[in-house]
Amino acid sequence: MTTPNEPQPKVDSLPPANPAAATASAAAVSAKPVAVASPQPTNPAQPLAPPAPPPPNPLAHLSLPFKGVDYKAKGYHCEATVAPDQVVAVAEVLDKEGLSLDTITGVDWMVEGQMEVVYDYFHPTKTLRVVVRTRIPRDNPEIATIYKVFPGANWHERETHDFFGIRFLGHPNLTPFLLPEDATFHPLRKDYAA
Amino acid sequence: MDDVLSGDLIYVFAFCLGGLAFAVGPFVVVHLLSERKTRNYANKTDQYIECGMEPIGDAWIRYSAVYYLYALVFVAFAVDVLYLIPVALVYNRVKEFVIRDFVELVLFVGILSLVIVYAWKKGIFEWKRRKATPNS
Amino acid sequence: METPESNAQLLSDCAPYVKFAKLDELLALGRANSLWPLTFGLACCAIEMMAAGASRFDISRFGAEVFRPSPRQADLMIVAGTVNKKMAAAVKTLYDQMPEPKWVIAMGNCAISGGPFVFPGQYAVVEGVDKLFPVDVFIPGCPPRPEALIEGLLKLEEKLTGKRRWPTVKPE
Amino acid sequence: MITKEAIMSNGAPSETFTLNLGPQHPATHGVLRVKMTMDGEYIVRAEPVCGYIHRMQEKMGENRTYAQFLPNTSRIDYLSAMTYTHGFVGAVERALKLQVPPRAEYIRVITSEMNRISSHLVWWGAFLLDLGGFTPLLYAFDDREKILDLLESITGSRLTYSYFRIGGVYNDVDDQFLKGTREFVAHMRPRLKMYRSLVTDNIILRKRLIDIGPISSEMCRKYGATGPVIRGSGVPYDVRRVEPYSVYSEFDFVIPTFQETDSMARYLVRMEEIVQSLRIIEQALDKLPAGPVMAEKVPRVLKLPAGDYCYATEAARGRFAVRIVSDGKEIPYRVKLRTPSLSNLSLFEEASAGMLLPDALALMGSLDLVIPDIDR
Repeated sequence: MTTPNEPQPKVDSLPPANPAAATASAAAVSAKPVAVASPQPTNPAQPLAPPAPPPPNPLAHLSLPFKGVDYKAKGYHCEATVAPDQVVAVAEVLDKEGLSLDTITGVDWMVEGQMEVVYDYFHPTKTLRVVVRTRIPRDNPEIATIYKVFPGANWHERETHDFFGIRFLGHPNLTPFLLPEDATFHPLRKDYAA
Repeated sequence: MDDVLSGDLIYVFAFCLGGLAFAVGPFVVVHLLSERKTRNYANKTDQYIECGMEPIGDAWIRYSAVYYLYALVFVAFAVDVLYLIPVALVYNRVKEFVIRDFVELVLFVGILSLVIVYAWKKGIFEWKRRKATPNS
Repeated sequence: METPESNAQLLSDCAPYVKFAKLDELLALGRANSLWPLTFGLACCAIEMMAAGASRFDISRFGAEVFRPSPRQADLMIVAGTVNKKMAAAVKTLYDQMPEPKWVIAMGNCAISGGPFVFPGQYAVVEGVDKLFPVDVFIPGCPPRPEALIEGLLKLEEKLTGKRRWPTVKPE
Repeated sequence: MITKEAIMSNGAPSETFTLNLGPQHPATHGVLRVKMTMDGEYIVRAEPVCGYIHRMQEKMGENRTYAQFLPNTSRIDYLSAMTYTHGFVGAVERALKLQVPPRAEYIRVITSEMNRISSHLVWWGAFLLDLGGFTPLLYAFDDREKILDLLESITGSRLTYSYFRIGGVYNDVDDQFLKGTREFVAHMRPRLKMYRSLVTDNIILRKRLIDIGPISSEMCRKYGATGPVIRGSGVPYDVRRVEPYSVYSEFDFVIPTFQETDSMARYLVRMEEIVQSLRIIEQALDKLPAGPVMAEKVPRVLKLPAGDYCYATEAARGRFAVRIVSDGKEIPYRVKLRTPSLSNLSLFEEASAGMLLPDALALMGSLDLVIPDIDR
């Protein structure tokens, strides 16, 4: 098994992966993380039309690595791929921006040996949908909790812990949320056998 | 003891027996007609009802006094009604005492309803709790 | 002393005026016409159970509209929805707490066999309530229509009294 | 806010006891368990415990093709099943860049709005049941049966319709449905006036709901609550208006918003939403275009291009969003269902601290919870 922080050969059909897991310098939020700006996933079905102008980035004024996304194609307005240790900082910035937490999604990329945690934010008054992604190694998935910034994340994190075994450090009560109290299995991991 | 008195006594005694029968009767009938044992699969038959869950902790704890005061108001009016029953039997039986009976009744109920006024002022109906130290 | 023949003679004389029945039958008739279900709605079937209790389908025509929240006062448990493994202990507790005589109606495919949530690798659903305790009437459907719930009640009454009060509708 | 210390410092300290407002309880409308630490009638801490109806919808999303997962979408929140199917189908169409014919879009709007009205009617009946009145439930279900007859005539089922298909709708609406819908709209408006005089103007209801369970817009934002909960706190957030999907941008309707932030405001938001839904249905019926109801070349085996796609719809309880992560195969790699009831309930612990028990149940009723929506 290759060591998790050494980037795997990327299968091109996978979404823009960001191997910044362990190597990202724990610089302040504003420093650019080592993010490989992967090309926009062109849709092979379409003829190679002239690349459309990059969609506007509504969060350009923030110092975070946000990229505008075509809402018609994806369903959200901008996304950012950050290192795991900056997730709380990004959450604080978005909280000051007035966004609200939509949900926290775990995705198990077993082929790459990584777990992806996707934070969805929406704005109660403006038309704005923001996605923040991060990748954590699969064998000891740990990430800081954003419960202090968004209390609503409490249940989302417990549920993601239920399904994937991702430990959220600093979470007040990481007991099983949907599974029985004494459950130790994580059903949505790809290597979960019944 | 002439026979009139004993006649009445028998009547009262029969009445009490009837009351007792009404009280004990259902237990006997249920015991005869109901099934002998209850099927149970987690032998929780005699566990207290708590929405299907195991009751947590004990209910014999120190409650706030508001419940007790609420019960007192009820008792006050239960006694009140108790006295009104015999009154209802003899109410305006004698023609010329009609007004007197009515005034007495209103007076009696009026004095007793002061309990409600007192309880209302004390804030029992709002379930307020007596704060020994004013809440910060 | 009366001879057996004169007894039979006596019975047949007043047969048209007096109905003789064993006490059990009388009790069964009373129980069948006043089944008190336990409010035990789990999922989608609960809405159809509420619709059956409401104005159009109205199970109060069969004496079953009194939904008792407490198991001590209910004699019929309508399991309307999916029972999953975290809920199984509570369901068994409720069944135990119900006084005898008690009956169970498994309403909907989830209560009969786990329904649409049975697939290899499923970890949360109890496949069928009869794994927990005996079930008297199964009502298939996802969710079954309120008429199906009423048919289930009539089937249970038939099981109690042996007679069916409503003519069975023959599928033509 | 009454904290534990405040209670304890009350001279003769009365102990608290733990009460299970458990899975089987008439006020939880499903199998939600709330572990309540009580001091007499006051709640010190109410901690909802969920998972008693967890049915692995997301696990099933990972071993079913896109078309096979459709029946699941209408069993997550069976009271507004149309909008949930609309969310999943919309995400697949967005990924495939599939063009849905306009007639199908209009039919989707009509059926979604009728489903919203039937969901609000069930909420209204059940909420009044919580507060002690049984009659409104009978009125509400009587009207709801009319909607179910209409939806059943075109979809075939009363509650869990899998009526929307990827690329359009299952079958066309006949004019018997259209005539019935117009009659229903005409019938429902005077009924709403009767509901208002029967219940909304009832002093007992007002006493039970006004100033009960205030939820500030800041708390809504912190917990991600949406739908009538956030609209009752003064924020006009409605996915139909903020992220217009389908053909909602072509109708003019008002997003009812109330500033009072209490249970009465959430009650009035839903009653006003029924009126707005009737307006939308009427406009959609007038502008219903002719044409096919199914996109032409929908591939038999759907293979979404790799990547993740989101689609959000406005369900009766709030913002429902689907995220499909696909790795190019015909079975999705991950299906995430963001359901409104989970976020709406997550603020219950903070909102109900220090309240009386009956008021906390009125607050829970005003959140309009469907428990399989929380547990999925």
